[in-house]
Amino acid sequence: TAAAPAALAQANPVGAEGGDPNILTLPEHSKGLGQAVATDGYGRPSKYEANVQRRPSPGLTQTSQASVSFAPLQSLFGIVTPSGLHFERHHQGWWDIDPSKHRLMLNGSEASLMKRPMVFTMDELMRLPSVSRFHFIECGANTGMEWGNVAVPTCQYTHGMLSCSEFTGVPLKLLLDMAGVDYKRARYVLGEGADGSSMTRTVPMELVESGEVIVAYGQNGEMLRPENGYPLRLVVPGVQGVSWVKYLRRIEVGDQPYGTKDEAIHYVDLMPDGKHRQYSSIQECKSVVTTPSGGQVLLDKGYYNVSGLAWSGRGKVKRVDVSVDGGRNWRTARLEGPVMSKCLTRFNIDWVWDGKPALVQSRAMDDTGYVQPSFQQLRAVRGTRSIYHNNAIQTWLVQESGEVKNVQLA
Amino acid sequence: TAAAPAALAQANPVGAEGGDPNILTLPEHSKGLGQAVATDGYGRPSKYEANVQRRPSPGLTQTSQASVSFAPLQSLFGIVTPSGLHFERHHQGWWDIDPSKHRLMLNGSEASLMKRPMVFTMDELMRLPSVSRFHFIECGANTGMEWGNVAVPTCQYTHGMLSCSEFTGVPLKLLLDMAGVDYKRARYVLGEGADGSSMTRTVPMELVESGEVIVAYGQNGEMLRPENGYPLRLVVPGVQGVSWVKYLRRIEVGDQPYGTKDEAIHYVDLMPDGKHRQYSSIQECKSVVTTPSGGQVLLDKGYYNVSGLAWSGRGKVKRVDVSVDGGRNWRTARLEGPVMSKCLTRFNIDWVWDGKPALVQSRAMDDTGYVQPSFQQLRAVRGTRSIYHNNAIQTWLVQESGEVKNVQLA
Amino acid sequence: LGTALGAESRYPQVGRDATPKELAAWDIDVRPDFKGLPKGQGSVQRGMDVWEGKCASCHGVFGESNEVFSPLIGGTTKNDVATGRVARLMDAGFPGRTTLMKVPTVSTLWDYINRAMPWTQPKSLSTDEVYAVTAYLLNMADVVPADFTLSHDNIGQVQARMPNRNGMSTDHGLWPGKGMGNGGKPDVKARACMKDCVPGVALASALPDFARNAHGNLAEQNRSVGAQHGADTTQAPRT
Amino acid sequence: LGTALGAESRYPQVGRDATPKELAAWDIDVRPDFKGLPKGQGSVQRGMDVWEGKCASCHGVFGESNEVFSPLIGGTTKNDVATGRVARLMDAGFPGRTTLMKVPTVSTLWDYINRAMPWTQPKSLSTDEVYAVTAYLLNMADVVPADFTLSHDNIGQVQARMPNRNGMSTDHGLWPGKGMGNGGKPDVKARACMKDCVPGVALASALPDFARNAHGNLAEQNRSVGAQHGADTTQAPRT
Ligand code: HEC
Ligand code: HEC
Ligand SMILES: [Ca+2]
Ligand SMILES: [Ca+2]
Ligand SMILES: [Ca+2]
Ligand SMILES: [Ca+2]
Ligand SMILES: [Ca+2]
Ligand SMILES: [Ca+2]
Ligand SMILES: [Co+2]
Ligand SMILES: [Co+2]
Repeated sequence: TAAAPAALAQANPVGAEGGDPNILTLPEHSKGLGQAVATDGYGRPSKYEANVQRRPSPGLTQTSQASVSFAPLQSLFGIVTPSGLHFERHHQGWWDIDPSKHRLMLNGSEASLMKRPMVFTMDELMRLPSVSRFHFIECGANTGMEWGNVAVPTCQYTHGMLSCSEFTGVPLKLLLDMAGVDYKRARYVLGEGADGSSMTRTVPMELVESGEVIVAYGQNGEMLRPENGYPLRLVVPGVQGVSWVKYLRRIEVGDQPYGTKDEAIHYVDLMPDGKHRQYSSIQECKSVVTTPSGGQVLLDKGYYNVSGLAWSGRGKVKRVDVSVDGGRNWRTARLEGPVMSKCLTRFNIDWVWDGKPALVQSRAMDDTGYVQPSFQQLRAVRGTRSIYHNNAIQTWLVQESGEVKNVQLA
Repeated sequence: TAAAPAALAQANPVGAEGGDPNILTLPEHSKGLGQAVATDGYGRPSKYEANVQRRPSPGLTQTSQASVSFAPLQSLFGIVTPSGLHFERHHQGWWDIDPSKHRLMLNGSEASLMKRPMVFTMDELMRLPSVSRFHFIECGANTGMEWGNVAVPTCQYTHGMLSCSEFTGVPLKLLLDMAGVDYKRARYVLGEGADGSSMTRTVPMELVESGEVIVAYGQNGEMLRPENGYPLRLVVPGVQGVSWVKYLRRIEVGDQPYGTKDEAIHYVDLMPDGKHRQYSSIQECKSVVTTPSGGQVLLDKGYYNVSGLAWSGRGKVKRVDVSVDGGRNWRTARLEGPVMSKCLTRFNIDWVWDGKPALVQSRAMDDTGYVQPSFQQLRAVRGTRSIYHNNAIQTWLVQESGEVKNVQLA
Repeated sequence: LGTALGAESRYPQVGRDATPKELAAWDIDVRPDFKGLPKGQGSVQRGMDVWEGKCASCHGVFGESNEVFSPLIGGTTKNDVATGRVARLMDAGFPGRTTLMKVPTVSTLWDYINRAMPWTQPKSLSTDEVYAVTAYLLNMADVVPADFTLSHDNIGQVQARMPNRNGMSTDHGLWPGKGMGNGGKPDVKARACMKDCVPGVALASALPDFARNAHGNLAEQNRSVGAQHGADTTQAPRT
Repeated sequence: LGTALGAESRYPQVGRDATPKELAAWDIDVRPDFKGLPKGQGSVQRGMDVWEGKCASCHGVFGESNEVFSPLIGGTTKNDVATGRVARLMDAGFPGRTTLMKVPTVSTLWDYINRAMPWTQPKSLSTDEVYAVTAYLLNMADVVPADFTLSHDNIGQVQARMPNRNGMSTDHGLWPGKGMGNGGKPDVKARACMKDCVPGVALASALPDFARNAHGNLAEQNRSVGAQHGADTTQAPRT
């Protein structure tokens, strides 16, 4: 399915005839009649974009239904992730569920915590007040392979468990209000999926009360994709992806956290003292340069727009600095608007490459004042066995040959 | 390709067994193993979404390569239009152009207006500083069938030549700076496409100087779709779609407007005095309720979230008011953020339907203070033959049967 | 983006000069003042051959066809040629508008035929063929006589006979620049009344029931779940 | 969204009460305090049958397999059962971590097996089978003896023997609520130095050249145009 490797010569030659043949000889499309409207009632990317795919990382998991595919960050623009390229993380495979048969149930861990346990159809949920908001989703294990040392070649594999969409749905708070929740005692919320794993995760009531947690059916203008939880998923802004329960079938409120498989066996972060941090949920401020990045080749000296993504699970990105000398000196990048809370922010900065080796890094800061740490700073506190929540500064080595390599600095 | 008509009963019955069989009998997907990651390296919507398609309007054009397909606004959420559903307008068909052979040329209508006519490859354009911005694009002829009277049944056909994306590319100003333009004399910019029609349109230098006009390659995170101008199109925020030249091959600067076919024969607005307005470009402030909307059926009384889209080619949407009694009384809707300049804004407002006939309208206001007019107000100035720039308030009649009809008021 | 360096030197190694041959290949636009018009000529007679060989199949022998597109010719009079205003545009009852009724500038015809016609083989005409077939169209519209030869020399005089040459206005608020128009002032002014804004409400126009299925079954044009579903327009309206 | 009306009455005709039968069908979660745990029991012996019939093919006869997933059993000691801390987690050199090394709460095992296992037929086990197979797993990990029968009555005592029951901490800043954690205070603190921030720079780790094609040809994982292209990793690095 992938296109043939591209010719590497990046050039703009005049040609022997006194001009580029691509200009002097008019192309077929300038001299003919093209295709009709609605050739595709639902369109696809150009055939020349076949290289832009989400991909699993070879050998990362033993099965393909409890696995991951990574978004091709190196080829994306702006902040919206095309839904067809959204990263995937399934625990028991994905399904295409008939939405007319899907139900959402609300209940309390005991009767006194919710006056009125309820059942909703999709039709009913879609009648309720909706909000539409842009948020990133990042797997807690994103960049998890790189805790100890460099493991994978491109930013697709280092950072590609990251995507960003406009989500539409009903604030969970509104549903809980309808059901009459005892907010004094019910401080924990359980989301449960309808797939085989019936994924469960505990979410703090504080986040729900903030209005940020959404019971979402819309993603980037259309319904959620099946791989992302069609027809209903929980959106928990700022929190690792595993909490964004897909195929959402049930919400329970309770007075204690639930210690689910993915809060007691996985998504627990092993610290140097041998203890695991449990219920570590927030994705802290992080960034990565996506162009140039690992596995790419600069074919010429000269001007390059260095571009990348920054985000924070605690709020808005406030500033991004970029270094091309391995962190010795930094310049502040331009942020593309809108800068939104718990959302990707695209940054850009000028760079003229002189052909010598360069070490490209980005460092993000959020509006709480938190600064993205280096690997050293992160490891000094958390060691190298955590798997989750690796938000260290990424380094790309641009070699004299132009080839860009994933490296870590001493 | 379309799914069978949906069963009309919107209901949430308990069932004879003391529960909904969709709950009591666990579905297959709760009891089995689903599909693998990267089953699709580039995913598609659910099979249950097959009804959500862009569509031509029967009988509107005589050929399908000089035609239109309309975005299904009635089924969209938020503000981002999925690229596969983006409306299409072609004059000589669409093409999937090899980007490695595509070139952009800059020149002056005379040598003195540009110091250095230039040629760029796509590789080169993508090295330059880029910006990413959300903007709507609306065809100047959107709602054009409705100038005289109601003509089409749904908001897909009344308002569906409207889409909104995050565009990424190089500000045209930056390219013109590189080429050394004489901004004193060169006050007009011609964009030219590479397709058969080699579409040309005149853009004012003021808009280019504002930095808003973009030579774009990115749309919603990926490359433009072939139907939308892959690999390069001009983005002219606030201006009718025909100026957003697709398959962009050339930019010329000049000291006079160009009087192109689509500025002298089409996209000219016939006024009551028999004169045509030429170079009418701005899309004025407008809005439409998309849910509920024409061709839909409300199956129950009770609560509904009335939702729709508002936009202005002059800046930001400031307020949207909604009436359910044909414009007698209005309430101000909630605007979903971010509210961006020359971008769609989603609005929502509560409504409890009592089962009686209702006339649903929305009225947008932009930050220049301009208020979207009624049909009467618009026709009083422009008559009914303009075709273009119909931004009148849309009325949907909710009948007692629940069926929603496109109507115009006296 | 905000440095003080000249733009030419700020982006080294990106882009190159266009060559004269390249400019000649792509800079084909022709403006209303005829800047860009290549030298050449073509008679009405030759234009008829071009037309009948390459155009008439779509546009009709007299440019009257609306099979693949709206008619090119029709609706203009000798008097329009004299006044430069197409009278029928002032008659709201006149159905349809042909190309010649609208187009104010002959350059537009020349440029568009040169770049885009014949529809399935754009840019296949020679310069002289474009002159000729333009002449033929203008002859069908009574703008030039049957023995006329259109050329770069006389096209300015032909412009002075275009039926709708005085039919355009830029006196409006929809041009987002200073060079033309009224500077952006809207022509239609509404105000945002909130309470008791209109005395009564009556329908002026509604989609007739017989047309409810004319755009296909709307049940199939809405998703299968949602606050509302699509109406089954293969059936009579619910009552 | 901001009216004073009670939420229950603000959205008429939307949603309905869940029935007791419906709640019973879906409310299956079991919490660390065993809220939600249905009554029942299962012996290690019976658990062995369930395991060998329905689990061992994937997880291995002793829960040691890493063919379809990482091992469930291994790495825990009798001493861990006594202390509630898995000693090997303190040894950075110990490879891998089994399920039993990590899981602090027996409810988690019960709940997860009940909702999700066997992987291809989740929710097919009876309540007693879940008790039994959980007992069998715990026996393999030396948490319960071979003649043990796990039940709702004694599961609390089993919890007091979980090898890693004291191995968890919520003393961190990553819980976005007040009930647990340190209230959101970050553990890692960096500052945004701008000039001469580090004395020298040296590589600590880089992808070895032999692994450059391990993720496939990167030329095929970048688009064919762009500021940079993908490296052809089927070839040796350019020099
Ligand atoms: C295969 C069909 C076909 C042929 C052959 C063809 N045309 Fe066209 N022509 C069209 C269509 C379709 C359009 C409308 C294109 C659009 O919507 O942009 C058009 C548009 C035009 C217009 C612009 C009319 C307007 O109002 O926009 C002119 C002028 C024209 N053609 C002249 C010619 C001439 C001269 C030739 C022959 C040299 C020719 N055509 C051959 C199909 C054809
Ligand atoms: C067809 C293969 C298969 C069978 C049969 C199977 N499992 Fe599993 N099991 C898996 C996979 C794969 C996972 C990991 C799922 C994930 O990633 O979420 C898993 C996970 C588990 C876990 C959680 C381990 C962890 O560390 O997260 C337990 C406990 C478990 N299985 C027990 C059982 C029991 C008990 C049975 C039989 C009743 C069983 N399994 C049958 C494949 C299987
Ligand atoms: Ca429960
Ligand atoms: Ca995850
Ligand atoms: Ca020119
Ligand atoms: Ca258009
Ligand atoms: Ca170069
Ligand atoms: Ca109801
Ligand atoms: Co329904
Ligand atoms: Co290239």
